[in-house]
Amino acid sequence: MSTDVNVKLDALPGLDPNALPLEVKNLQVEFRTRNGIAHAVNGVSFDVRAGETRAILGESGCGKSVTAQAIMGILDSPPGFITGGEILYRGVDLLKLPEAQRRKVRANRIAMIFQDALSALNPVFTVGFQLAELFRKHRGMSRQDAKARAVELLDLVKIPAAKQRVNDYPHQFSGGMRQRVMIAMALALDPEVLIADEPTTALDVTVQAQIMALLAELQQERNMALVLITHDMGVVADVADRISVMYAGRVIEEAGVNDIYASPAHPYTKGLLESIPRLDLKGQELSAIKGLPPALTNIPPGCAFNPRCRYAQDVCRQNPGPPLYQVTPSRTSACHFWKEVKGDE
Amino acid sequence: MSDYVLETRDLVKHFPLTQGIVFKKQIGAVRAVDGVNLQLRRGETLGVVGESGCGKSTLARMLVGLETPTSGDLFVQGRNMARVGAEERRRGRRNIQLVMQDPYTSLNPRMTVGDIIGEPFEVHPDVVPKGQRRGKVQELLELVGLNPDHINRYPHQFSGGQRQRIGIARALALNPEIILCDEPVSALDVSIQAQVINLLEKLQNELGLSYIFIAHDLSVVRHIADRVAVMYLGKIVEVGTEDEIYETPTHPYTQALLSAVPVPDPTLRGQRDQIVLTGDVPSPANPPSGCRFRTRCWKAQDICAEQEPLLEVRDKSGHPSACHFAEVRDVVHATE
Amino acid sequence: MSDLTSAGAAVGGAPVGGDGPTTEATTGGSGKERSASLWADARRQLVRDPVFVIASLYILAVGSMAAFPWLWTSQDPRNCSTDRSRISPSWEHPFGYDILGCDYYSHAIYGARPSMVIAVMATSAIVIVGGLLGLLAGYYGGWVDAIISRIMDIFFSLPFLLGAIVFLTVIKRQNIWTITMVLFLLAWPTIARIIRGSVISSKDLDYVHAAKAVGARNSRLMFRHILPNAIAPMLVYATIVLGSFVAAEATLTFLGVGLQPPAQSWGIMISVHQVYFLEDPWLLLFPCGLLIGTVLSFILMGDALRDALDPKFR
Amino acid sequence: GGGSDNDNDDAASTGGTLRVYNAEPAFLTPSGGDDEPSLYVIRSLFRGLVKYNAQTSAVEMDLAESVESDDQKLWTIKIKSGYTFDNGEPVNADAFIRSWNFAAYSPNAQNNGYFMKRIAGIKDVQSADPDGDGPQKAPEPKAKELSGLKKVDDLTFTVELEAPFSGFPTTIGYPGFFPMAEACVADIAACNEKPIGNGPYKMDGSWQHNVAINVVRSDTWKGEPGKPDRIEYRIFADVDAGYAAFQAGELDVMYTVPPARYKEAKATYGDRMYEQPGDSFTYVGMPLYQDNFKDKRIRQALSLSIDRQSIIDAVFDGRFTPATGFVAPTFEGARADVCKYCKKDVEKAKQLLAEAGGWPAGQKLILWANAGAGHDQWLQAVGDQIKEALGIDYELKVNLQFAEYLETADQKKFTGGFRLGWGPDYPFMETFLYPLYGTGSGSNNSTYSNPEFDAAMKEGDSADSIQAAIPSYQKAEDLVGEDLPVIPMWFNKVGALYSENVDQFVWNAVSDADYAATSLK
Amino acid sequence: MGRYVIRRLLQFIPTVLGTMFLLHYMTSLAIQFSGNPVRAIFGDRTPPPALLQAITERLGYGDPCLDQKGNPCFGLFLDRLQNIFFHFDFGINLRQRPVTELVADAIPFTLKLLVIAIVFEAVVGIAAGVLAGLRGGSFLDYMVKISTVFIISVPIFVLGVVVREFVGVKFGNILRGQDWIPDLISVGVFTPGFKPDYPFASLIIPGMVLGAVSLATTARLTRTSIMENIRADYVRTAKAKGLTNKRVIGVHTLRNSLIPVITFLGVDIGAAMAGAVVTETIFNVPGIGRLVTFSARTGESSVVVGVVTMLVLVVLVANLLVDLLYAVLDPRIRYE
Ligand SMILES: Nc1ncnc2c1ncn2[C@@H]1O[C@H](COP(=O)(O)OP(=O)(O)OP(=O)(O)O)[C@@H](O)[C@H]1O
Ligand SMILES: Nc1ncnc2c1ncn2[C@@H]1O[C@H](COP(=O)(O)OP(=O)(O)OP(=O)(O)O)[C@@H](O)[C@H]1O
Ligand SMILES: [Mg+2]
Ligand SMILES: [Mg+2]
Repeated sequence: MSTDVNVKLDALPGLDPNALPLEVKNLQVEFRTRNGIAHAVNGVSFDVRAGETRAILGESGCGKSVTAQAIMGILDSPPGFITGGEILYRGVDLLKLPEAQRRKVRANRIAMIFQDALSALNPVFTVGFQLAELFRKHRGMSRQDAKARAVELLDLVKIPAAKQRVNDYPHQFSGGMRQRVMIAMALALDPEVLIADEPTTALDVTVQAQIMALLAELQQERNMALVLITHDMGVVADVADRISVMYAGRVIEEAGVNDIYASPAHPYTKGLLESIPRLDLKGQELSAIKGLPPALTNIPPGCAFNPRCRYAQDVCRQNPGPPLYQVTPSRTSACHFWKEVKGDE
Repeated sequence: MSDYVLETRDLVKHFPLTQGIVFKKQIGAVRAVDGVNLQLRRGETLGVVGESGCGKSTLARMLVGLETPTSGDLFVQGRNMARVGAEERRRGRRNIQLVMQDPYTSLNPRMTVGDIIGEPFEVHPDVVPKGQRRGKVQELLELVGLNPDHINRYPHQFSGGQRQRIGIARALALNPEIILCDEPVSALDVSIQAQVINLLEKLQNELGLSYIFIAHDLSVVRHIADRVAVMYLGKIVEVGTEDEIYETPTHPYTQALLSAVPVPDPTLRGQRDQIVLTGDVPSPANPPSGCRFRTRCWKAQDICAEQEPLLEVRDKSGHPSACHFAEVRDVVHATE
Repeated sequence: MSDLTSAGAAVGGAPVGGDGPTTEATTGGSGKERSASLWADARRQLVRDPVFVIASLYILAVGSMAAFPWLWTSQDPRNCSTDRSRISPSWEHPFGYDILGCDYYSHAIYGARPSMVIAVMATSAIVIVGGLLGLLAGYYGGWVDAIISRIMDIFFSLPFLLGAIVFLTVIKRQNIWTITMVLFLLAWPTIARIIRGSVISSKDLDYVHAAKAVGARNSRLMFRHILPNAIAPMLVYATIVLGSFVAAEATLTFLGVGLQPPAQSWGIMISVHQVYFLEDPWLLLFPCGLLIGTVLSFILMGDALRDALDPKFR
Repeated sequence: GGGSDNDNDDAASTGGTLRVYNAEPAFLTPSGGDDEPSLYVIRSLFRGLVKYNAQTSAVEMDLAESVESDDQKLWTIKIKSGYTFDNGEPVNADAFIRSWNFAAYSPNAQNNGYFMKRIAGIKDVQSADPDGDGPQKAPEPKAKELSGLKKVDDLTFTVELEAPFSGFPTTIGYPGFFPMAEACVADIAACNEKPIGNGPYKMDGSWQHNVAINVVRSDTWKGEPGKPDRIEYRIFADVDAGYAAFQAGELDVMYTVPPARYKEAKATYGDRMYEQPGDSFTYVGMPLYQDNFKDKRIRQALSLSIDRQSIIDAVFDGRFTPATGFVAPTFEGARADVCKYCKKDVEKAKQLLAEAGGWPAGQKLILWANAGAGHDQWLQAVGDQIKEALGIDYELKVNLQFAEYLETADQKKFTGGFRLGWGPDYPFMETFLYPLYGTGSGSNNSTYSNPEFDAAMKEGDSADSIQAAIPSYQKAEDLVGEDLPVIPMWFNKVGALYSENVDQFVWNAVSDADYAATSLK
Repeated sequence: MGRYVIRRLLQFIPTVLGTMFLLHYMTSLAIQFSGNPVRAIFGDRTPPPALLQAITERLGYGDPCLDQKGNPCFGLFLDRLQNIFFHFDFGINLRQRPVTELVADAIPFTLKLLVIAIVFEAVVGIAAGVLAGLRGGSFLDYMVKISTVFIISVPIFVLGVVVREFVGVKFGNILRGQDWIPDLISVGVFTPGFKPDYPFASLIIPGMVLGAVSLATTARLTRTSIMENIRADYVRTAKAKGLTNKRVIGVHTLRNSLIPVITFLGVDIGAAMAGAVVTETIFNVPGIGRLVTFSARTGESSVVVGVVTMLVLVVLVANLLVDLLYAVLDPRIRYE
């Protein structure tokens, strides 16, 4: 469908069609603010295969969105700076590409859905304009053709009466529809990787179910790699294949979905799972993680989780923090005591 | 008089839609709350769930007296607050207090924690004599698990969960019997959310409070509530004990809602009977005739458009449901 | 340095000080907790901001000229002789002499008072009256708002200088008081609008509802919850207005409807001598410099204040 | 460098376009225009019975063949034949009678009705105020026409005055006495926008208000033709703006120099700045109706403490001539040092003040001026000097707008010295004396009244000729010089600038810059 | 939309009437207290009372209420309204010219000046603001800030005179000495004042001086607005769409950022009109500002009332247009 651009992209130096669609290695991002340097991402690594869903889990402020923005290359800079690591798209390090080529990768190869669809859509342009823009700028289509494609896309994401709605403004859509427009926009150029940054956090459960179902359907259809960023343990359990759990800018556990839920190998993951209200524990106190996440400008030495951790020992307070222990061949945990944590189960 | 600490009868709130240049005339109304009957017993927690925009907050605001009902009655400990004057209503607010959804916006950024929690005492000077107020505030701080030394701090120096505790302390200041929580944890992270829920439960045990707990997170409601009311477009469509609602929901909307809740257990993936609704919530200014859910309901028939189903017990499940075709459908498999 | 801190306190003190109990609570509480309100933070940031410090030092200097001119000069600005007309600056007479042979430096010092008094009084008046009306209109809405808004419209739609010319020609007694009054009359609607806008947007904030829910009365809601949070934009605007009023005083004199000689003000100095700026430029440069410095200082203070008060810029 | 770079290659051959500075005129009709900007335009569009010699200021016949009288009361005027208005109407006796009647008839509300005041029958064409203070609507005047104007034949008419006046021939050179066409009087508003003149120039297009008035040489004019082909009056609201335009080479003649730029202009333009003593008189009037000012020694003392030259140097860059008399030095009959008290002499001043019993202790000398015209500045200097010389503290009252100020003058409500000025209506000594100091005269704001003065004036008025009248007027001036009902300050100096394009610039002491006689290179 | 316009137009009525009455009362008071403006025509010469009265009556200052100090002259006001609204007759000035004609003469100049000023202010101000906003905290940002603030603090008449002397005269003369520079530039643009031969070119510099005052505010407003929007989520979306930087800024950021700027420019029309008073005097532009100043000084109440009323109408209409433009720029705003 988009041969001309594919030709250009194939010209990316070192592009290897057999390499993973996305691989992040030891990514580091910091924000240089007046109050000091905030280390928002401190060595995040993960990868995702075609057709697979990789979930990135973690509470608010742990650096999930920043990671996504770094991958897309849309970090606010200043104050944000990528200080290390690699972001590989099919073997090509995006961080080393010139801006013009990098731009071509966006939307064409790696696309993104944002957390809050209302603020992520430009309020002063029609939905149709914002969709058609992609075809006009990336595919050089005429206005009419692009508009026709926009309608097709709206149809694809199941917006009723797409032909009429294409000329509406974002505020005239309901929350769920806006999120569907976002999805349409992300899928427009048929990317290989889709990063969905909390696509349903702002939505009701019934609408969330609609959106997740839609995403799953489209992913399957196109064999896309999906990076799903969320803090909702329920959603992750429903759709993810593999999970990376983040804490204070770091991936602290990585595993297949069943492993994590069955036997978390990091105390933080464990704490998260335990603080979900559960029926069998009704009437009892929830087991909450005590304390607060650290400020990113002032991450405690050693394991960032140590002040809140019930397994913490002196070793946890020593720099450098725990390495990623290989729990099983397909699973890692950044806890000195992963065995205890897991064995506790 | 009933044994309910709080009871509403056909409580209605319509926000008028007006039109006109000089003389405005009403051309319609947003039926935010449209005939709600609720009962709250002493020491009980009533959960209210429903989609965004279904009127939960409006209901809450009416219950605490921030909004005057368009019609209907509202009894707080037997006194009909919908029929009293403004001054008495102001005073009557003592008995029923509100914890708001967003801990970031519900605290005045320019007041110290002490001033925020102490404000109720200044408004109702008879509750605590002037000299003892400060001590009382510190007591409250301690009660909600905050450091009493932080009395002079400002809200922005606290985290979300701590702020929510400040909100709770403010609500407790006047020794109310009822506390109304309007989505008190939805702005919080999972790990913090648990802390706040624990606190609320602890206070209920210690002080014998009655809660109305509004939320859209059904698992939280299930954890904390004794009874649950499900709202849809300004109406209660199903009400029952927590078990009745979760185990034997009879209203299609409740069923859809429950089935949509993601269960944090990957092993159940694909086994659940997930109902994905089509279409959006209709506008409360122009609700569908008859049953309001019929536009999204897979069971809808002609009668649903003609006749509004009453909230009554229809089948063996034994709890009221506002559906002509109410029947039990098991959508949630317990996690155990 | 101590002066500065108190200057910062004067600016920041308005809302917090108005909150009475805050200070009481601070003194009564455990001493080790440093209070860290928005205002206290702002103050701390302002004291560290060199632009703000320089600007407020300048304003302090000008303020003291206005309040205690005799501290700055021992000359009598009214002691003139045409024999000394337009003598250039020298050591004893740093600004030289003006046309009538009066000491220009002392004229400049004594001229600070009317300029500052007019600006400060007019600004306070618009802040108080405009603020109050804006608050009422915004809070109560309905017909209160309708009436206040219409009156606002009337004054607002009068172009500023034109209005001032008409009013002042009519009043024709052009002294400090009438000029203050005219500036006030024509400028209050802007502040009222600002306040009205921020009141409308803040009266539905959660914390206002929260206060209402514990039973607070209207006056409490207005003055304790809504106003302090609406006051920041007003304060910032007020500093800018203050500066523009200093300049307006000069412009009115230029147009012949402001203060007139033999009164002394910077405006008079500028407008009388502007025609000499090619021959004896210092006659224009000195008063202009003072005036520009003052206006600049006020605006920069307002800027710094806004940045300090806006958490986004932190 | 100033405006020295305007190219004017073709100007010399054609007579060229003369671009002159002007302010917005009030009216362009002879009956209406009485302000300087109006007069400048009117004088090029219209011509009257007489004109003034540029060098000597003497009266010369223009449209009139002769203006004669035996008793100085009944004047016979003969008009040269062959002159017409631009629209072809003849300029005859009717044209003058029509114009003068129109101006005098009060319902027409023409400003120059004022100048008809000497003609017999003036009372009857102006409605009397029924109750003396104006509110009711004024009744129709008794007559429509002045009884003193009689047509003898087409080119002859007689003018009867209310009282003998030897200076009458000098007065009729004033534009208020210029003729008007019938078509003009019939639609005065249209005529004001595009006057129908009878002079060397005619309108080119209509009056572009506040922008420009353009006139071109008229082909119907029979007299000596104007030198420039075309005169463009550029209108400025602000003299500084005009000066800037002159500097930028956009003007050829600037008939005035902004006070503050005088020095600079003189340095820049050197001999292209035309300077000459002027005839506008500035004085500080003394309210003789106030007790403090009744004693003439006090007035003399005040006058003696003022150093006029120093004020002129400081405030006006020396652009004025200190007044030592009461009549403009350019006028026939004017003498220096008529006023013995007009030179600073502090000793004498103190002595006179002491003789008069001193100034009442604790009282301030109040000095009045109208607002917004810059008078406050020199008045302040005057106050400073009096304060220094006599120790009398002063206070300025300078906040009245001109209208109210004049009403205060009319109602004799000044409480101290008041600044006023006087410009002559015609080049005849009388204009500086009777209107200001004659008993009951309109502009006698001091309420000076001296029978001897009045008698001397009457004697001059009925003298046989203009020259014969002068000694009597000089006698009257001496009386004023002793009594000092006003403290003379200064006479202006005219300063005009002209550009390099101008070949010869002509200035007429009476009618100011003469554009028609100014030639371009 | 139509309804909104009608409602706004109806709201004009009290505003305009109020303004007119205010002006009427002020000018009546002026006559009552400062005397008959006609007297000033004659200057030092005392006119015969009959003549004075005749002219006074002709000019409409003969109403007896003008002799009673403090009288609001309602009768006169009603007459005025009648004349204005039924006959479009605003009276005449001291020189016996109809006010409508005066305004008709003057308004084209002022409008031209305003257009130049607003365009200058918008183009340069927005450009400077965008540059400063994109590089917040940079040297450029600092320069823009300092220069704009400096312009605000110089009184406009000083600025005007300085520009006239140095740009119009001094610099202009240098240009005029150069043959290769076209007249339009050397004589037309760089002129010390308005010139009828170059009706547009000669207004450019005065217009820029007029626009300079608000230029600073425009730039600052744009800067803030850009800085806010550049961080907005939808800008991030635009970047994520792989659009060029130019398009991200020029299309997706600018339009949103301009909304507050446009509002300001609308309000500024009134201010610019006021500023024209000074600018027109200095640059000899025969516009409205000069007319009003002059009339106010000479006490020509009919002119003041008439002209200022018309100006107020212009300001109101301009504001209305801006509001409508606002709706075009921002589709979220709907006027009903
Ligand atoms: N533009 C920025 N300037 C300064 N700090 C920033 C900026 N953007 C993000 N941060 C910081 O980086 C950290 C990580 O933010 P991020 O948005 O990635 O969190 P998140 O995991 O996506 O949280 P959420 O679940 O709330 O979306 C936060 O502490 C935040 O304060
Ligand atoms: N003041 C008001 N004027 C007009 N309509 C209102 C007003 N307040 C609420 N509404 C409308 O009433 C309906 C119910 O609103 P409400 O805030 O009670 O919903 P909610 O159930 O609390 O939703 P959420 O979960 O999003 O908080 C909504 O459609 C809302 O638009
Ligand atoms: Mg995020
Ligand atoms: Mg709500």
